[in-house]
Amino acid sequence: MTDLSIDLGFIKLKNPVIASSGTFGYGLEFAPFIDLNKLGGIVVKGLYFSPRPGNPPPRLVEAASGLINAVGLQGVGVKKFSEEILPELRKYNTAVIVNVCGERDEEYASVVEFLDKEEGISAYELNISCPNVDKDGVCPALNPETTFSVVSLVKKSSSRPIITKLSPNVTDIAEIALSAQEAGTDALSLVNTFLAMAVDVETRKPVLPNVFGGLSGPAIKPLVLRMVYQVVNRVKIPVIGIGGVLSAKDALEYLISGAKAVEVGTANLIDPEATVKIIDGLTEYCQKNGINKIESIIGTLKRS
Amino acid sequence: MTDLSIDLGFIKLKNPVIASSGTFGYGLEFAPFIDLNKLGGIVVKGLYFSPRPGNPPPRLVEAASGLINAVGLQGVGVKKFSEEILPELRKYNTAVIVNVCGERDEEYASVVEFLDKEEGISAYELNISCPNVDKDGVCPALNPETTFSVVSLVKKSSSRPIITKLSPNVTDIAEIALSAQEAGTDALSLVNTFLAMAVDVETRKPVLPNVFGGLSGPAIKPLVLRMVYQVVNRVKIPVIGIGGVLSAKDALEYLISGAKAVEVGTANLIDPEATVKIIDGLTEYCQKNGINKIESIIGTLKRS
Amino acid sequence: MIKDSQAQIIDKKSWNNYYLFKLESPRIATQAHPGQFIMIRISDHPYPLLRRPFSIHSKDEKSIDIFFQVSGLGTDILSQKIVHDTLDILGPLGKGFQVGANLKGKEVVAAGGGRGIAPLYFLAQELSSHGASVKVFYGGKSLKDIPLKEKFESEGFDLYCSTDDGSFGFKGFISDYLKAELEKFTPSRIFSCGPEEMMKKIAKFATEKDIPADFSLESIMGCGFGVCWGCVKRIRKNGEEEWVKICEEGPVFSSEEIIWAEYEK
Amino acid sequence: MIKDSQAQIIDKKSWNNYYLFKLESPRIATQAHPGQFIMIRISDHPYPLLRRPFSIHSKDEKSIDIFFQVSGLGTDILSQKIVHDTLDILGPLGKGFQVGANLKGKEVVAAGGGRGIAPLYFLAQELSSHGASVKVFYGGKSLKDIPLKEKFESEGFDLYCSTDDGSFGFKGFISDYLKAELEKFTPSRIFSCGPEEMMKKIAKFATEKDIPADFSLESIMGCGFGVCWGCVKRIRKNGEEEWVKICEEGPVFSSEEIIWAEYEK
Ligand SMILES: Cc1cc2nc3c(=O)[nH]c(=O)nc-3n(C[C@H](O)[C@H](O)[C@H](O)COP(=O)(O)OP(=O)(O)OC[C@H]3O[C@@H](n4cnc5c(N)ncnc54)[C@H](O)[C@@H]3O)c2cc1C
Ligand SMILES: Cc1cc2nc3c(=O)[nH]c(=O)nc-3n(C[C@H](O)[C@H](O)[C@H](O)COP(=O)(O)OP(=O)(O)OC[C@H]3O[C@@H](n4cnc5c(N)ncnc54)[C@H](O)[C@@H]3O)c2cc1C
Ligand SMILES: Cc1cc2nc3c(=O)[nH]c(=O)nc-3n(C[C@H](O)[C@H](O)[C@H](O)COP(=O)(O)O)c2cc1C
Ligand SMILES: Cc1cc2nc3c(=O)[nH]c(=O)nc-3n(C[C@H](O)[C@H](O)[C@H](O)COP(=O)(O)O)c2cc1C
Ligand code: FES
Ligand code: FES
Repeated sequence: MTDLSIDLGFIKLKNPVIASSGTFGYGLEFAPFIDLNKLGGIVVKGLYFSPRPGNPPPRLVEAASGLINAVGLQGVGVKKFSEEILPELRKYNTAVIVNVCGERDEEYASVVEFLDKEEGISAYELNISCPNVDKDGVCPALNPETTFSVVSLVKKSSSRPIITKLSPNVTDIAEIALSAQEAGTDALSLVNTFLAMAVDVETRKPVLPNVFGGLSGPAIKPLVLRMVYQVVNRVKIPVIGIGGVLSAKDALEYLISGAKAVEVGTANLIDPEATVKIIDGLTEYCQKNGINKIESIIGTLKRS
Repeated sequence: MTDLSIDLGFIKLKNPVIASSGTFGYGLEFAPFIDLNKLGGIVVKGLYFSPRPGNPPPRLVEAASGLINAVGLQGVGVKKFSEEILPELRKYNTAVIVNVCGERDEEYASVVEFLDKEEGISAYELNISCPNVDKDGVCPALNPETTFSVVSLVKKSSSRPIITKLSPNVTDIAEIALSAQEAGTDALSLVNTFLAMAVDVETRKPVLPNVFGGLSGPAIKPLVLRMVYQVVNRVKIPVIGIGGVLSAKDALEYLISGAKAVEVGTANLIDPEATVKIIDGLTEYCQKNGINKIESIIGTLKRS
Repeated sequence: MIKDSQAQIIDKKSWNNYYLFKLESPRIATQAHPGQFIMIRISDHPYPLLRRPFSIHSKDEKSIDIFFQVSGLGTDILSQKIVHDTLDILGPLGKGFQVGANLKGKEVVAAGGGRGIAPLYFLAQELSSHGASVKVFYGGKSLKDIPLKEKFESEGFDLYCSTDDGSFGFKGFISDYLKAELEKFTPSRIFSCGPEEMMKKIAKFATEKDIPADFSLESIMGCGFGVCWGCVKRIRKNGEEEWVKICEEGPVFSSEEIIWAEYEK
Repeated sequence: MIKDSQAQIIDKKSWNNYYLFKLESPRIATQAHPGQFIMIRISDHPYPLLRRPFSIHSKDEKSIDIFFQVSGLGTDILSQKIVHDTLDILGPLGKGFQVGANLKGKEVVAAGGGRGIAPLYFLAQELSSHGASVKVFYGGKSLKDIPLKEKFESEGFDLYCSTDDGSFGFKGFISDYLKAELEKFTPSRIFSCGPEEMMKKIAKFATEKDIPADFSLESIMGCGFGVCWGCVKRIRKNGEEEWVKICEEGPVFSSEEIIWAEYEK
């Protein structure tokens, strides 16, 4: 029997495969396709304190092996989430992680304070890295000071572990990671989408009314893998890799490079069974390679 | 007759399609496939002062709609280039641009000083952005000060126009662009490759002995397009877009977003006729849309 | 909502740029209603990346048909698939048209243009089987853009065709033809699918004449099952306007729910 | 060096994982020499992105053959192409084997393993036509991995087969078989293509026995025509070691030029 479980220190996951925010709805939508109990965890769609309208359409445009989205965090807000969705999600035996958003530091704190009263949440993932809210893609995770500020405030306000989700749109992601670590985050997840753009050459307009959107999918994997590797070598806290994980092989690249777990995003849209297939693929790899505990391969990248 | 010519201020190009450095050899290798006289320009492989061995193989690994390379600027050096290659290149009627490399600022300057004595070069492209030389991908273009320093020194040493080639691996590329402009560069080309990585999950080793390499190709286009758009709105000098241009449509996205020209890289490897096909495609687009002068569409992106 | 990763193409027909595929997928067929759609994975590889949505054009016990027009890369690749190839599909998705017993004996209109005709065949059959009398309005640019003409005729539907160039039937847009015909009769309901311009015109005169009308909207879809918030359109719900996921709550909405001003060019 | 974007597959054979395609491309065929290769574009789309290199397996006036093994995504997609499909190819590329008149009447060896046999058929034909007497050593894991056995036999080549599992011929590696046979005769030259381990062993005993030997190397290729510096291997040239582009100056190098220490696992 292969042991796929992962100990993040503050939570133990059944396996290192977590569904990523914004690509897995509130989780329940996947119940017709897969057994949610099989997942390492579920990060639900980003929540602001109040319901949020999101951006005008078109919100999506396909790129080469990638997807550019400008959804802009449309969501139901904490109240409806707690009353209508969380009770359903609680029925499943998997780690539920809430992706927390805010326009100012205080809003992040108030989301966390509100949800702290509810049962059935394993951790918060601080979304300080969404490129689709501010017109120019600006977000707290672009800067070590603003990162420190929001993370330390939320950490104070929360009784639960905090995972800080970083942005790839920076020169030195390890610097931001260290700043989040210093501010007390329990883990890091990297990354959110890459600031991107597409032009319709017939109308000569940006395809997305927002001009910019965030690129996700296989196209970004080589870049994120590099970032994960850069960060794990600098921080002490667990790192979760997010970007272009479509297969067990992709997940393994992240684990071997030092990520303790991965989040699966765009793959869910293409194949609602993706997470479960990746989990099965990890078991297969371990069995083929005589690995009893998947934790034993984390960060084992050999340097020649 | 469609006029595809582009005036960069310091040179006039036949058309906005330039072959990019490192993917077009020294140019002559393409003569069996295409008429080099048709090109807007050719940027030759990066040149250090002395011949340079480059990195150990494997140097390439394919990614989703992209290529990761760690060639590491293997090249013949200025002497052999001037004696053996430039005389051949001079026979063609296209702008020859030399991609200039250096380990320190002074080496960039000495390459330029050496080449200044030779006829038949239209401009220098300062490669301050190669991620494959330093082990951690560090290069002058990651920082406004180091950018300023090398650009201003080379500008002083050169009798020819300077195009500074920027790195995408930064938080705020416009900041670096402004710094290069202040240092006196005549134009900007963006971008060089994105710092990337791939892991062989069977051997658990990095695929590239260098660990990191640079990602190019269609995968990066949405990111570079965004950067070009961010930069053209901030600088006064011409900007050349480089990244994932495979078709006339890709080139048009850049031109409409404000680039005065594009460089075509990885596409040359896949299809040695790529540049010429793109030029033909631009003519076709102009004819279909009643555009007499391609310059008239540059930077015409409509904001609704 | 079922994932069938092995739906075999058991029949294929084509006319120029238009294709009709019969896909064997008994479980999806059983559940399908008119106006619902499926999401098809075009490639095993991440290019093109996203699935593409197609209306259910008709069904029998064990299979569903799709009717599509090549509009870009994905539909181009799809059009090259051959009989015996299998497709990975999700469906049936969305809510579809409301076809109730209340339409029994009533006169109704199904109006479609171009590829928008796709869901209306299934709808027209279902309406007939509920005892409604259906007039089908079918428009295209030219005769070659109304390839399902014979199919509707042979099924005995009351068919009204138009072509923009006058190569067959009424010369002009199908919306204009319908508008003209509405001088002669007043249907209980209009169902429509097609280009936004066409639907907008129909909505306008349907509202003026107080005829209830339902429209099937299109949108770029990331998932098709409500998890990405990519496909929204502005919809009026309980008096408020909001961005509604058309994959989940649509793709069919009534004339009053749709904010037609959104479709200004 | 020609780009032929319309090389039609005019014949296709397959054995398990191995495929033989005949590609109509008269201009490339005319110029081709043994040991040269072509670069094939696998997809019209950027996935997979790069062309893939394949040795020229044989030729006639108007066509060339390739023989390949499915080793990954690109070769998998390629293997699904059918007769009448066209491929976009570049070739002939590289320098290939030196087959001179000086080998007339001499005994030579062509030794290949797995897909490495591909260029040796063309080579053996050419050597024969230059009057050399060729012994072909052909190894594979198992009988099913030496599908060209009959082809070499029917052409009258002196064929020596080995399989790792002993299912046919000599039991063991082809390099061991060749080594054993070299007790009985001494060829003027050895030509070889196959796994690095195999070529390394052959180089070792060829050097010990002072038999000149040439090897065809493989490498990941970005372009195949010398412009990307992606395919280099460490090569001894005029006494100096440097990274040499194998697409341009190879893929064939002599035993002394190759730095065998580079191929340690
Ligand atoms: C609910 C629904 C049902 C549909 N049913 C049918 C049908 O039965 N028959 C049919 O021919 N078409 C149908 N469509 C449209 C069809 O999905 C698109 O034509 C197809 O996705 C285009 O994919 P492509 O890769 O060929 O084009 P692309 O190369 O992706 O794009 C080409 C053009 O099509 C547009 N487009 C891309 N995706 C969509 C999309 N999801 N919806 C609308 N336009 C899009 C693009 O903006 C672009 O202008 C339906 C769309 C929806 C939303
Ligand atoms: C000059 C030359 C001639 C060749 N001739 C033949 C031939 O005649 N028949 C034949 O079957 N094969 C030949 N090969 C090998 C063939 O090119 C590779 O098997 C093929 O490119 C793999 O592509 P893929 O997409 O299937 O595999 P991928 O999915 O890209 O990779 C699968 C495995 O193949 C390796 N690989 C990828 N590209 C190459 C490459 N260019 N060369 C070697 N290994 C590679 C990868 O590292 C990986 O281990 C030749 C290679 C070279 C360099
Ligand atoms: C449609 C869409 C919506 C997203 N919404 C959110 C969100 O609400 N909160 C968040 O932190 N990340 C969001 N993301 C980012 C993903 O969680 C993930 O970080 C990113 O897509 C990269 O992973 P991938 O390549 O596997 O998709 C969204 C991504 C997509 C494609
Ligand atoms: C194999 C390879 C070698 C390269 N060598 C150089 C170089 O010598 N100098 C340089 O400035 N850029 C070099 N580049 C970067 C390209 O010029 C270009 O900036 C990059 O590939 C992005 O464009 P593309 O997506 O069109 O390939 C190289 C790129 C590749 C793929
Ligand atoms: S397409 Fe994803 S929510 Fe509608
Ligand atoms: S493959 Fe590009 S130089 Fe050899």
